[in-house]
Amino acid sequence: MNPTKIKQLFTQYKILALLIAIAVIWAFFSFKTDGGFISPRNLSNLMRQMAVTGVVACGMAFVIIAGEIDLSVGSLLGLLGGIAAVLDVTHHMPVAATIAVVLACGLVLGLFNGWLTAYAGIPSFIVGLGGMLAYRGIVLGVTDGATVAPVSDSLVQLGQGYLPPQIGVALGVALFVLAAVLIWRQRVNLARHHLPVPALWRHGLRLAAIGVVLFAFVTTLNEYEGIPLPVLMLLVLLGIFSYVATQTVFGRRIYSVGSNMEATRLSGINVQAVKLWIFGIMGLMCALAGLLNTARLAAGSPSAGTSGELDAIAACFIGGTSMRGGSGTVYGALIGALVMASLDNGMSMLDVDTYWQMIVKGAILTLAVWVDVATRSGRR
Amino acid sequence: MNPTKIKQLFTQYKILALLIAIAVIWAFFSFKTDGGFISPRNLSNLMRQMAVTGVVACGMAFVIIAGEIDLSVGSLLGLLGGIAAVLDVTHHMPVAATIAVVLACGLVLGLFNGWLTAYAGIPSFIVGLGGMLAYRGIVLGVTDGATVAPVSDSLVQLGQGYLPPQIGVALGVALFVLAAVLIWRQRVNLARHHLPVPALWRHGLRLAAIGVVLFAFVTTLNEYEGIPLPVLMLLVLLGIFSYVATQTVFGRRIYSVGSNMEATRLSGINVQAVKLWIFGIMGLMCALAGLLNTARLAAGSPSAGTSGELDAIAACFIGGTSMRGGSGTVYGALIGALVMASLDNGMSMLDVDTYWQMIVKGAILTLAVWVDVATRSGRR
Amino acid sequence: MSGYLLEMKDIVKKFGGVPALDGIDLKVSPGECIGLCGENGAGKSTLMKVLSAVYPHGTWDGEILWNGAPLKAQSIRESEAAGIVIIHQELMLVPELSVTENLFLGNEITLPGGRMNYAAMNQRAEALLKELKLDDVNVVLPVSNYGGGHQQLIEIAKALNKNARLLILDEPSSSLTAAEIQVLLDIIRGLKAKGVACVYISHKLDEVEAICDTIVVIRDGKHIATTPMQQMDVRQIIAQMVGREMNQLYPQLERTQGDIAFEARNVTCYDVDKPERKKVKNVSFQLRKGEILGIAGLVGAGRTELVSALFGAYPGVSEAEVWLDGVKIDTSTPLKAIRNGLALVPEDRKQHGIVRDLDVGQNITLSVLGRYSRFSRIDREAELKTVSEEIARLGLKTASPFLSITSLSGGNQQKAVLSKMLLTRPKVLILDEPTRGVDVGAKFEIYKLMLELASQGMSIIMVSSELAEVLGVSDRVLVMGEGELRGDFVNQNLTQEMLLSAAIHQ
Amino acid sequence: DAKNPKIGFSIDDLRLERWARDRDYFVAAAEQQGAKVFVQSADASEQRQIAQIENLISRGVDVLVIVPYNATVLTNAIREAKKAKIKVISYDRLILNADIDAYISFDNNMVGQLQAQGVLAAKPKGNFYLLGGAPTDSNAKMLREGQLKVLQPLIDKGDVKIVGKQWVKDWSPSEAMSIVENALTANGNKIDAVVASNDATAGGAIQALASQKLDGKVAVSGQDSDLAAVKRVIAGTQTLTVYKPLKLIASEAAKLSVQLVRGEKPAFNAKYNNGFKEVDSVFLKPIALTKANVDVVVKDGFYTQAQLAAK
Ligand SMILES: Nc1ncnc2c1ncn2[C@@H]1O[C@H](COP(=O)(O)OP(=O)(O)OP(=O)(O)O)[C@@H](O)[C@H]1O
Ligand SMILES: Nc1ncnc2c1ncn2[C@@H]1O[C@H](COP(=O)(O)OP(=O)(O)OP(=O)(O)O)[C@@H](O)[C@H]1O
Ligand SMILES: O[C@@H]1[C@@H](O)[C@H](O)OC[C@H]1O
Ligand SMILES: [Mg+2]
Ligand SMILES: [Mg+2]
Repeated sequence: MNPTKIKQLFTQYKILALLIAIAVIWAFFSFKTDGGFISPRNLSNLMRQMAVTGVVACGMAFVIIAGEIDLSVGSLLGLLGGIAAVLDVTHHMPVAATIAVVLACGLVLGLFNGWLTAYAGIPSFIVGLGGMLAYRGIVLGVTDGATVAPVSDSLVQLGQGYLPPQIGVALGVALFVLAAVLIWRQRVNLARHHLPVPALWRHGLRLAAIGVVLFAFVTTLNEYEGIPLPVLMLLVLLGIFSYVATQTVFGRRIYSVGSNMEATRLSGINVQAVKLWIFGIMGLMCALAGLLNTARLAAGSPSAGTSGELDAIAACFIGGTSMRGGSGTVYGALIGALVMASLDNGMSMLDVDTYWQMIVKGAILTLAVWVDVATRSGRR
Repeated sequence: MNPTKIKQLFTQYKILALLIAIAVIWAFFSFKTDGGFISPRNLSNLMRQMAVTGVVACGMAFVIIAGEIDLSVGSLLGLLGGIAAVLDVTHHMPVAATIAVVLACGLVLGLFNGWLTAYAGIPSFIVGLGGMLAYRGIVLGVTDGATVAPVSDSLVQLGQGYLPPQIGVALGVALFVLAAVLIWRQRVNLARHHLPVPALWRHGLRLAAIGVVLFAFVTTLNEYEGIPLPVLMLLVLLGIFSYVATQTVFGRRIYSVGSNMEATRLSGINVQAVKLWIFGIMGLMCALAGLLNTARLAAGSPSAGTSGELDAIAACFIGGTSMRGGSGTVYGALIGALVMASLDNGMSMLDVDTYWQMIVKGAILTLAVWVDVATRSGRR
Repeated sequence: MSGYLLEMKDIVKKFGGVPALDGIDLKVSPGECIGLCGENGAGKSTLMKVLSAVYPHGTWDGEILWNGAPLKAQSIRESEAAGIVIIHQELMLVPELSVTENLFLGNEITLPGGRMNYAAMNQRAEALLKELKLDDVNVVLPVSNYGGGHQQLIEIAKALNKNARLLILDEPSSSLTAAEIQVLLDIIRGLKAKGVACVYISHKLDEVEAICDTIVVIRDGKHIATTPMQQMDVRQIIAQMVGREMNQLYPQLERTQGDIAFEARNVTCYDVDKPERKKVKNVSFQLRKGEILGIAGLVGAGRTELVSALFGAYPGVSEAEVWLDGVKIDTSTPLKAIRNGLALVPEDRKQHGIVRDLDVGQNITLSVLGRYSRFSRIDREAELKTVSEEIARLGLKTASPFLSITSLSGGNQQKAVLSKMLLTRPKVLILDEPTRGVDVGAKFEIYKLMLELASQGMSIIMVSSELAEVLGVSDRVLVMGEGELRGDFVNQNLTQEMLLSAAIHQ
Repeated sequence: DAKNPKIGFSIDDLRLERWARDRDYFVAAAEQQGAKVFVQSADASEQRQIAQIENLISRGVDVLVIVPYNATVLTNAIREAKKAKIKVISYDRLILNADIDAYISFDNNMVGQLQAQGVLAAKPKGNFYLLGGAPTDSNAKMLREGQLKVLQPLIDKGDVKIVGKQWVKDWSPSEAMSIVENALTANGNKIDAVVASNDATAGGAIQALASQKLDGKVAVSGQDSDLAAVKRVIAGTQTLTVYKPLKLIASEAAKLSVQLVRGEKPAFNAKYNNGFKEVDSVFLKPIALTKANVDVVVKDGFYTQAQLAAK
């Protein structure tokens, strides 16, 4: 294949560069740790470690696609996690009630951020900056600066529980069938609109690849303890968010607002309401992430989530979401989160000095995006 | 005055809202501390406390006006401050040489950031995120995690020294004369081009206001120990940056690149070179800020400058720099830095709980920008 | 009941205290087509934005009666609900969304649960585009796949998709070619027959003449005249617009041409997204000193790509060999191209022409600022002097050089961009659609300027979709089709039909 | 395995000077015992610390030695470790609410007392400012308790007035500096002593005092005997620093780890309740270091004379 062809390939499958990056990173670490890196246990760890960032990244992807940014999410997740801990530890609320209250708080606070951005007209960067301080302050106030612990077991389960292996297998099979159906429908649709339909073997190959990944995913995790609940949650969110983004009116409006807000407004769409709800969803995701985090820490810590916004934003950008809004995908963001978690995990397994870890991570972040930029076809 | 008139006034003098905000904040704190807040000594403190952020904000203003962002500045200033400390403490370099070396390093690292953004085409957000990690890693490597102290007296002087009172007075007078000359020249120019010249009393009033502020500034600081060197440095930078922004070809290009990069490129301007140098200047400012910080702490601390980027960015936005690039001023950024430093200082004088401090600061940030947004005349 | 569908009475709209509309009246009956005419900046678009609630009720003074009842729409949604649909002067499409999604933006057909009913929408979209004879557009592809002309038609389709009782078309044809304009006019005729009223704004007055029943002329925000079309012709419209008689549309100037000055060899451009596809295929041509070369072709023929490749501005991969005065020159970036004597006035003024945050004067001197500076310090005096001269030379209408460029009307913005490039004193000036959206008076000025420059020895390349204009000012005409050069004519006894058939046939 | 145990050492934050030394001493001592050490630093982030502990577990270490950033959030991570039959030692800072096998530290309450006593020796009465440690650090609370134990009687008597107290996030010097600057202003410089909880924060405080030319006039405490701090003690700008022989704690901890793995019985000298159980503990004795006895650190081999003399 000549360079132009390769470039074309990368342009067409934007995610390819990232997948290759992950493959290289994983191969490297596995080699260096004598396979320790890809041991079921470590992969299970790795995915649980990325769950909190992943959940936030889902919401952040929408925010960024809509041309905004939210810097308050780290503090907000800290606050909501703190509230969860206080409700659980201090008020002994049943877990279901705790979850409901926290989600409601998340939604309200998210909508408040959204209102400030969309209706009061304050740039979201500032709203985020203000929220970052204010919400962190409220956490400190709510928890009185102390870590709230110990959290009840049923809440902890949320972060540390596993899906029974059989259900995991069933899930894997169901996902494979779903993928097959979707690919089939795509072929039918392409044909109907007289667009070139890729050769059958191509799609077959893709489906096979999906099958292999799913199989590896389920069996590996089952070999340890099963699919961790946070990872399951991430999968469910991925499904919901991808569906909303590609199939619903609301989802399409997110892209439209981010791509050309003026045109969207002039098409009679209430862009303010769209933005409001995007931030509302972001708030919900912060609530989920906060719950997960508290469950994982088994405590509500006043510093939880610090600089979580940067991780989520970086995940989105690494995953190909455009800085200018209007384009991006949720799965990209999750893969971005996976890249970063892999780096953290791998280097910590290799016992690299912290300062080297930071240098390497910084360098790889930049490099990953650079590869992405450079392989996209010849735009200057 | 009817609302429209007031709006017009605010639109015309964008900085007015901010100045009023500062006045309100100062009045409030002075009242609460029985005048302690506006004591010469505290004002001197206040300004020294804002110096590091202010220096970074100067550079950041250019970066943001050019439509980019730099998240690495906190770590970079930590690194450069660390280098300064090591050169001074471990290698006993003369101060002048230390300064020269650190400035050179700052320039080189800044240009490197710029090269990645402008020539390698990596979005500056990512370059900054990577740099934030990598530079902090290098600081840790360079200082081996230890605080490097004690820094030599001559370096400390840079952060803690004062200008002799007489020179301060002379400076004040010189600035006043300069202002008078500039206003006069503006009038002459307007008249020559048959453009409406504002009534003499308006300009007179403005000059009088400048005079009063300068007088208050110099006498207040002299009443304590004189103008602090870091504050002097800030003034000099303000002068240089404002001059560059408004009077030079390079400055004009910064605005042009930020406002419409494509059109600027098509006008035959080397936009990449412009960006490169903007980041170079940012690096220089980080070097200055790092030196100041090390001088102030009399030590190179591996955690110096952490989250300094957020302060600088917030200062720019509070000061009216547009998020989308293309407009903004350096004096606005400095006033923004002053607003934040005032809040920090005032609340810590009142011994407000940390969490209240954060909440209030977050709220006021948002509020300040909201007032700014709301008073600008209706967008439609 | 007055029988009018719409009555606008005494509309006043101010921007920062300055009136853009100063007491305008407009009456429209069902099935009537109003031609709204006026120079650039007269207030046409502003009036229509008032009507369509882009500027909501309360941000302007006056009264709007809709079917005899007051209309106080607060949002575009409300005015659309009443049946007022507008096609904006600036393209208002969302590049990342598909053609279908754009056509239905704000109007989506949904399944239960807010799901997009793509099947239904795609079908309807295809039908709509067929009506507009846009068979080559694939409705499921992103709209950014299509060029300016197609996008404009898609924009029109989007408006047709809404149930309009009054359709406002604000310069719908600025990037359409003759054939497409005919389709558009036919569609408007069909709508009129169904009782739909129209307001048609265009600087191409022959279209106005062809389709409108009544001509409303405004100047400087004031109402000048309302006249039935039967009592008017194009000349009279122009006279009302500019306030004086204009007896010719294309200026004449005796000129002589020199030797070959400029040569482009083997220009090839590859598609940005599909690098294997060529958008311009091996085009070569020559240009004499003092010659004006028109480049005509259907929309999407690759003319913009050709000229941007010559100027080093093509966003994708391109190859070009450029010779000036017998020397091969490097034009791989706009900077080098300008240094070597080329200048390009781009097609897309908003994206590639003006710099929004700079004022009029600063826009004009952007390319040559170095000339007015010593040690990088700008000599404001010298700069302002040049700016004033330029404003006078081009007849650029602005209250002051310190106004924001965005406050100028489109035609005047165009002049500012032109002036910016002229200041670089190019040997070869490339103009891509230089008069798009420019009023007749200003067009005349621009043509005159081109002729003067040519007579002083400048070579000019003008890309234009208006065949009349190409024939009116060029010495020679190149015709492009599907990225190829399909004809090279000396402009003598040349007709629009000859150019068209060259563009279509191999 | 028991002969060459693998030790995971998870440190809060290498940006604080003392931990780098702890690491070096610990690694040296452990390797002498035939063990291999994997070191991780969490840079003051609890999420990262948990992830790193998990990673250490999956690498199959035999024993974990942890300096927690946040004492309260490691319950799950430690439960995982226990499931994998890994011994856990809490190093210097006590991990709360978790099933740990041992706690080794200096008596932090005692450190606090030494700090207060040292300051009182220089300023028996007057206005005192309490500059606390990181609010996430369990030691910070213990230190404050110790300080108050000494100060409270004098406060009640009216000899000592507390004019303010703040915690300093992540033990950050620059934050300490601003706090003290503003405290000085608010009190019109009428502060006689700053009870700083460690040397990093003391450094910030002294810099704030220096700009008021009060350095050396106001009593300031500290701990860790950071090089910079010892130099300040010699120069007279810091009243005392509490010297905690890091080599001792590090080598004791290394010994302890190896013993636990080998199933030997370590010599504990106390029990301490961490909210989950009575933890077997080893407490070491801190030493107050003033100008008078500063040579202790040299005798101990903690610093060389040349290091202290270097300007
Ligand atoms: N948002 C705005 N702010 C300030 N002035 C404006 C604004 N919009 C339009 N104007 C001014 O109002 C006047 C009328 O502009 P308008 O766009 O209606 O002209 P037009 O007749 O549509 O011209 P063209 O033929 O060039 O499209 C112009 O002088 C323009 O500068
Ligand atoms: N600046 C640009 N950046 C990216 N793509 C562009 C740009 N300009 C034009 N295109 C693409 O070029 C294609 C054709 O555009 P357009 O219809 O303007 O064609 P053209 O060749 O310029 O037509 P004409 O011959 O009418 O000038 C479209 O696919 C459009 O997206
Ligand atoms: O030695 C101190 C330690 O005990 C504490 O936990 O953290 C700060 C250090 O200075
Ligand atoms: Mg218009
Ligand atoms: Mg074109």
